Amino acid sequence: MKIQKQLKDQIVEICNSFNNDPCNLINVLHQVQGKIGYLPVEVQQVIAECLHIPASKVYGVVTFYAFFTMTPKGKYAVSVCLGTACYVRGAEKVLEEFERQLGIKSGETDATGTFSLNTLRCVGACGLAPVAMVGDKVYGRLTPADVKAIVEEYRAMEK
Amino acid sequence: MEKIKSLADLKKRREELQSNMQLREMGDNVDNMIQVKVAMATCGIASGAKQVMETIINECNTRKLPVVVTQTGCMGYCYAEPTVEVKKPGQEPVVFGYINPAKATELVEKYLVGNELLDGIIPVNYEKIDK
Amino acid sequence: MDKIKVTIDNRTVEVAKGTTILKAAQQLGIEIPTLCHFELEGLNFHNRPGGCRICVVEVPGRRTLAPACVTECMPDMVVYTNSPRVLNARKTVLELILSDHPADCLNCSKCGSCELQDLAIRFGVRENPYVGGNHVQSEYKVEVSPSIIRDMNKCVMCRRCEEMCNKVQTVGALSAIERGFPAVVSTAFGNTLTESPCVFCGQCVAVCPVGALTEVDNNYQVLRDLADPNKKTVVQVAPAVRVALGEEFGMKPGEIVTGKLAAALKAIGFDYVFDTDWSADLTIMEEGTELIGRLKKFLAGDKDVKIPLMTSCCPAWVNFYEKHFPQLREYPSSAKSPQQMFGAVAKNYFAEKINCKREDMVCVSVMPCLAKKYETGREEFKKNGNPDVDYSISTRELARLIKMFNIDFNTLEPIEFDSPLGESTGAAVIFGATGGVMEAAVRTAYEVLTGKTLPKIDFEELRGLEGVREAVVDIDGLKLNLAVVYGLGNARKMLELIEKGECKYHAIEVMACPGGCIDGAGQPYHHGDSSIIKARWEATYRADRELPIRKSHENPSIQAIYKEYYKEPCGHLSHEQLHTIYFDKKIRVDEE
Amino acid sequence: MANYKYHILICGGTGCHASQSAKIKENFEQLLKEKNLENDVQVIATGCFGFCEKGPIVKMLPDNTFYTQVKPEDCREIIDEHIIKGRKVERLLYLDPKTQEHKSDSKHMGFYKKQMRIALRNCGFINPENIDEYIARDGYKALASVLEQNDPEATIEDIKKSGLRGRGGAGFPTGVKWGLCRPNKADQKYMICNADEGDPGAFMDRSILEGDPHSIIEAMAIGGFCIGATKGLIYIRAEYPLAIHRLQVAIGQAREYGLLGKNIFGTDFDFDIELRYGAGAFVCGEETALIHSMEGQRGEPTFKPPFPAVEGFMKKPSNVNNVETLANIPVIINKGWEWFSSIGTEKSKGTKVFALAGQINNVGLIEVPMGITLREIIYEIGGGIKGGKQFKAVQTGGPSGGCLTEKFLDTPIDYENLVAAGSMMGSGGMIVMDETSCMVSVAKFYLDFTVEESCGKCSPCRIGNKRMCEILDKITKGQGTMEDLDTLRNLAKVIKDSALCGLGQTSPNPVLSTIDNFWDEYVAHVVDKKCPAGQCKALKKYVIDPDKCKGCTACARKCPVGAIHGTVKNPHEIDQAACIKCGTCIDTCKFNAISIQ
Repeated sequence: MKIQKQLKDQIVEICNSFNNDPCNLINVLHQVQGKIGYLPVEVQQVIAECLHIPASKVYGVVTFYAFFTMTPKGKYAVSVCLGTACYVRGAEKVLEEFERQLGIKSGETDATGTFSLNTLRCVGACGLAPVAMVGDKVYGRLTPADVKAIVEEYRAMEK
Repeated sequence: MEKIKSLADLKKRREELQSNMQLREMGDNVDNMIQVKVAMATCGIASGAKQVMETIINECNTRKLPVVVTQTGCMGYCYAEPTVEVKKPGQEPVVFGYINPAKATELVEKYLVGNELLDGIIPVNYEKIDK
Repeated sequence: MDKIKVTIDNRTVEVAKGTTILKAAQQLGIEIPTLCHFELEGLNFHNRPGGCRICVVEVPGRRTLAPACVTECMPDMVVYTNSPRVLNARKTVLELILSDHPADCLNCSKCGSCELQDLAIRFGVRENPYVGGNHVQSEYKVEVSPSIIRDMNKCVMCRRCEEMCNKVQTVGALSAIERGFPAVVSTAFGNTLTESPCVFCGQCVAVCPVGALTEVDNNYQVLRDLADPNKKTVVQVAPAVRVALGEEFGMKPGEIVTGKLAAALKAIGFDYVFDTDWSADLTIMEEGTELIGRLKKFLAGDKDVKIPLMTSCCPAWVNFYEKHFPQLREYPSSAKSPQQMFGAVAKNYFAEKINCKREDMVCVSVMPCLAKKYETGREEFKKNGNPDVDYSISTRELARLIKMFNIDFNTLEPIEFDSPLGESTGAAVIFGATGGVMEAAVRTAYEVLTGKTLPKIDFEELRGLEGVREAVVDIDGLKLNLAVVYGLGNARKMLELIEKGECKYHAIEVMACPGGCIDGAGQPYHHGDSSIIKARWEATYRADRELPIRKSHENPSIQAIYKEYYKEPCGHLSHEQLHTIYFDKKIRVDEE
Repeated sequence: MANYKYHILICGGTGCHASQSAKIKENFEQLLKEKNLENDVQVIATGCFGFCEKGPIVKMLPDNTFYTQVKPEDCREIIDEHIIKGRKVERLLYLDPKTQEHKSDSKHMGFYKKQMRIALRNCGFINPENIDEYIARDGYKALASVLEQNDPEATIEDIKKSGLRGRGGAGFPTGVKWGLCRPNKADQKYMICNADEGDPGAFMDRSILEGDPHSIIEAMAIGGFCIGATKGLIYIRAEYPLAIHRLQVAIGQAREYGLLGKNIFGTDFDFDIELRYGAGAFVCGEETALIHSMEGQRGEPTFKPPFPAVEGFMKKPSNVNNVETLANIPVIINKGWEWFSSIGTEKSKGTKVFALAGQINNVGLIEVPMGITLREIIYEIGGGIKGGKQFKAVQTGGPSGGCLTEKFLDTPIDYENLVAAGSMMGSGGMIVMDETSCMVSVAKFYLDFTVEESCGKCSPCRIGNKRMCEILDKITKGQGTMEDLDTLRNLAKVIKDSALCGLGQTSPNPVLSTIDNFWDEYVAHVVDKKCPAGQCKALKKYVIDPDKCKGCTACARKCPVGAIHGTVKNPHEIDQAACIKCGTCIDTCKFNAISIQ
């Protein structure tokens, strides 16, 4: 297993800021993922070493929580809310349309790393249901017909 | 900021802070409060409506009166500016003309507190203040 | 202690406060079925996740059923263990567990000793509404490591292995991963056990209720070589095997079956049936000499000498310090384990003696251990790719081999091991129990150091079943601080003391498994019955008492081989053949 | 200090934030500056007003004018008309759907009329990032008086007498919980706030944290004092960045004022608060799982006892309360337990916040007194069913709750009644469904959620819920049998009876309640192979009526899978094997020629 020194130093620094206390594993994982976008194997191994816990435990925690991911997200992370309010207002169809427009299934990232698609449970904008997010931007009161335009908006930015 | 060290400290601090919040607290209960509207169109401002409004707000604050003071556009009584409309809960609104800061204080003292009418009432058919 | 009354299935019993419903029921002879629950009393292993829900019972007044294994009795509690509500829930839960478990009992290596199978038999699950159709089963890759097979498709998430690996052994190779239906116990990142911090102690296998964790079966390789007329087959049997094998043939735990064991191996067709006890005596000579050497330097004020000396017989323990504390790997003795000493002697000295080419000799060991399988494959124990020990089979595998050969073990006439590598002493037998290696070493060291005969041969102070024991042994005025630990968690504590420079001991014996090799991962499954381990332990010391020679250095065949071949313990040739070096195998991330 | 004549309150809750409320605030500020009014008018971002359906909300004070669905470009008109000319901007006022009248005062709106805001008292009223505004609203007075009284047992007694029960789900009496923790001796105890709102459709905790973070800090300090804890921990969803930010600001301010830290109010009581982040696991709402998660472990529940009050965070006595529960504490102390216990029903006191969503006109966050009926909530507050459709069911309690029908509409809402009806209070999600909702699919939706969120520790939940979900899937595909329904019912009962934690034990509720209340719908799927609501894809067929089809080809061009064939001006046909039942054609057809069978 190999890791770039600079990255390792960053992780070590984050762990240090939490006193290398294993109790803070989840807070550490949040910060590290916030910094590099995902939690690859070697990163988890370094965290395990810093916090003096087995790597299996780190892996067990990373795979337990939906928030943590071991694969990098796309440049534009599309999240479709599947909370109940959105569900009863047709979020599933919106999700299907995103899948069709992006050519990937929920949980996947496209080959170029441009888009990734995910579902989430309630962003709390139930008044706007159904809701999807691209990065931090919220799109509300969506119908499947709106999806294409949203995707095109980002595709255009890429060109 | 200095630390708050006791209940008395907190109370003192609260009182200092409350005046600003009072404006919002009133909004919660607008129907049961005296509503004062100061006409603040160009003609009103030119004849000192701004000072009138300040005075009313200050007077009400010092007396801790439950009064909502807002501004409004031209009421059409340009000849009598500054004009002030007062509506007490359950009563028809009354419009007073030729109000200056001194008269404003009097208005608060006499009409708002004491329900005693002042000179300068403009007789009109009033619509509801909050239609 | 406070006593409380509980009524279970209309019968009342008085139990101590804090007793679980499960234990209280046991006092009444009511056997509530369990699956995840596992305890080794006195060995400090408790697994009570309350996860499988097989043991649920009805407590009137409670909204839901209560898991008997974790619910403590309350004063005047009323419990029903067999009400219709309970039986329906239990059967349904069992059906659910079975619905996510392959129905391949016939070719599962756990067949016959599987706790889930026992439950299925007990509840007579014939039709399962949750199998077939669109009902899916978990799918995981099967891993075959040098010692252990992990088939997580069979995992029932009892978490015993995880608890053992983390809490008892502090190895940390295993953890539950994922959540919900895909949740399973795994290594970090799904790596192989070899790539993980696993030390192959196999205690996960020892506690697994089903066939998710089993040993690699080497029986068919042994059979192939037995059938090859060009091969000379040599077998060695570890000390702990003889006090446990009988269990596989219906004997009560603690039966000593040494003679029958030798006879069975002969009947199977091994050309030479030898005894690892012999090489255990050899180990004492080597390791004891090394200890004396280090002690002398230490007492002379040598600051560089590594004290304490730690034993190195246990291959899981060797893996442990190589993978977890490589920086301290100079503390353990450089002496090979008895299995590997035997292999080295067999393939060098003995092969030469019987005029057999190394390649034509097949050396098989019967071990209570799964780490021994890994040990046989170590590169440093091979010559031109040919290993000193070809295969290591477990006590369980041997039992299967015996059955396969239609041997009625119970009526076998006992015989002696073959000579010359079959003679041994009581000091070697006790290698099988925690504290045994230390006691054997002290017996020899005392007499070698002082030149006097031991006044009392039994060192009771080194015996016991507590995980950490310490004793001061007076060797004619020289007070030796000794420690005996089992369980790698306890070993870790010792290593941490050494690391901090706070270790006061001169020598430490370490065994990875609870109670030593008698509870090794290759032994017959005890299914949580710690009285079995106790019985094996007692038998070990009984076997010692019953032997005419009880000190390794008095073993005539050992004396002979030094005279004839090795010349002296820790001499040049023994360093070449009987000692080894350790490696840094820590799993770490390197900087690019 | 400026003597403001007007306050403009702008909702800064997540929902309104998502529709550009920050930009609105910015515009107001800039316009006021332009017009030299910045000393007359104060612009404040507040927490959630609750009426998310009509967001972004802007409220003008002192005259209490409530503007809805405000866009950034509306700001100029509001300033020009409302502030300067004193005229209300009619088009932005709330339009009563029944009377078609504009309502300017929120109190007169159906949505607010029946509400009673205790937990949400400051949401939409104060600037959550300004401790002074909280103090001006009696903030920290409760803490001060509790500390002055210096009799934690008496305070616990008051909370007990108030009848406050846990708002996170099960409704355990809060005072009793504190009382159980207090006597346990330890060198360290913890007061924990559960802010890991996981119910997919409930956001009251987030709104309170965003709108009134100090109330939680104050309540935690009070709780800490009562149970003997000097450390407070807030376990908050990482998906709530705004709430996290507001909490951090509030904690910083409280420390600055000496309301957190050492010797609070000059007494020897020390208390401070740290944040711990959740990471997307519904089960972490269960207190033992939450504690394990805070310890850096997998969030798996453990058997109780030991209860957290005895062995909690780091094995120390701990007390876990939910956000909404805590928000009630300062008010109870300030106004007295008698006042609080006068609200609500016999066993359920005070108010409850619900996140009202689904096929209803007024989606939003509401706070109502216990004992109110579902009918009042749905028809008066919620403004009835969207699009004039027929009410079918209301789901309460999230994935742990059940679907209630028409016959429960007049049942007074409290903990016991909801459980008796086969649902539960839960954290307060309330999803209204109309005739187009298929109840089998709804049950499956919740089961999908539970399957995804099950921790996997106990077999009934790990395997049982998966099996239930598979059976439901079969039924929605028209492959179910009547035996499947029996199996489903038995399985649901066993899981309820034997799962390890509250999540598992309540996970079958959506299935049980729909089987009980919508048995016919299940039978229709199984026997008739029909989905009465027309939701189940596998059971519906799109067909083109050849008489109505004009052959315009619009549908064929829009069909994403090319399943529609035909020539121009001739009736088209749908290839059923290729059709993915997306419904695009039906939306496209201008001639109503396509229908679902």
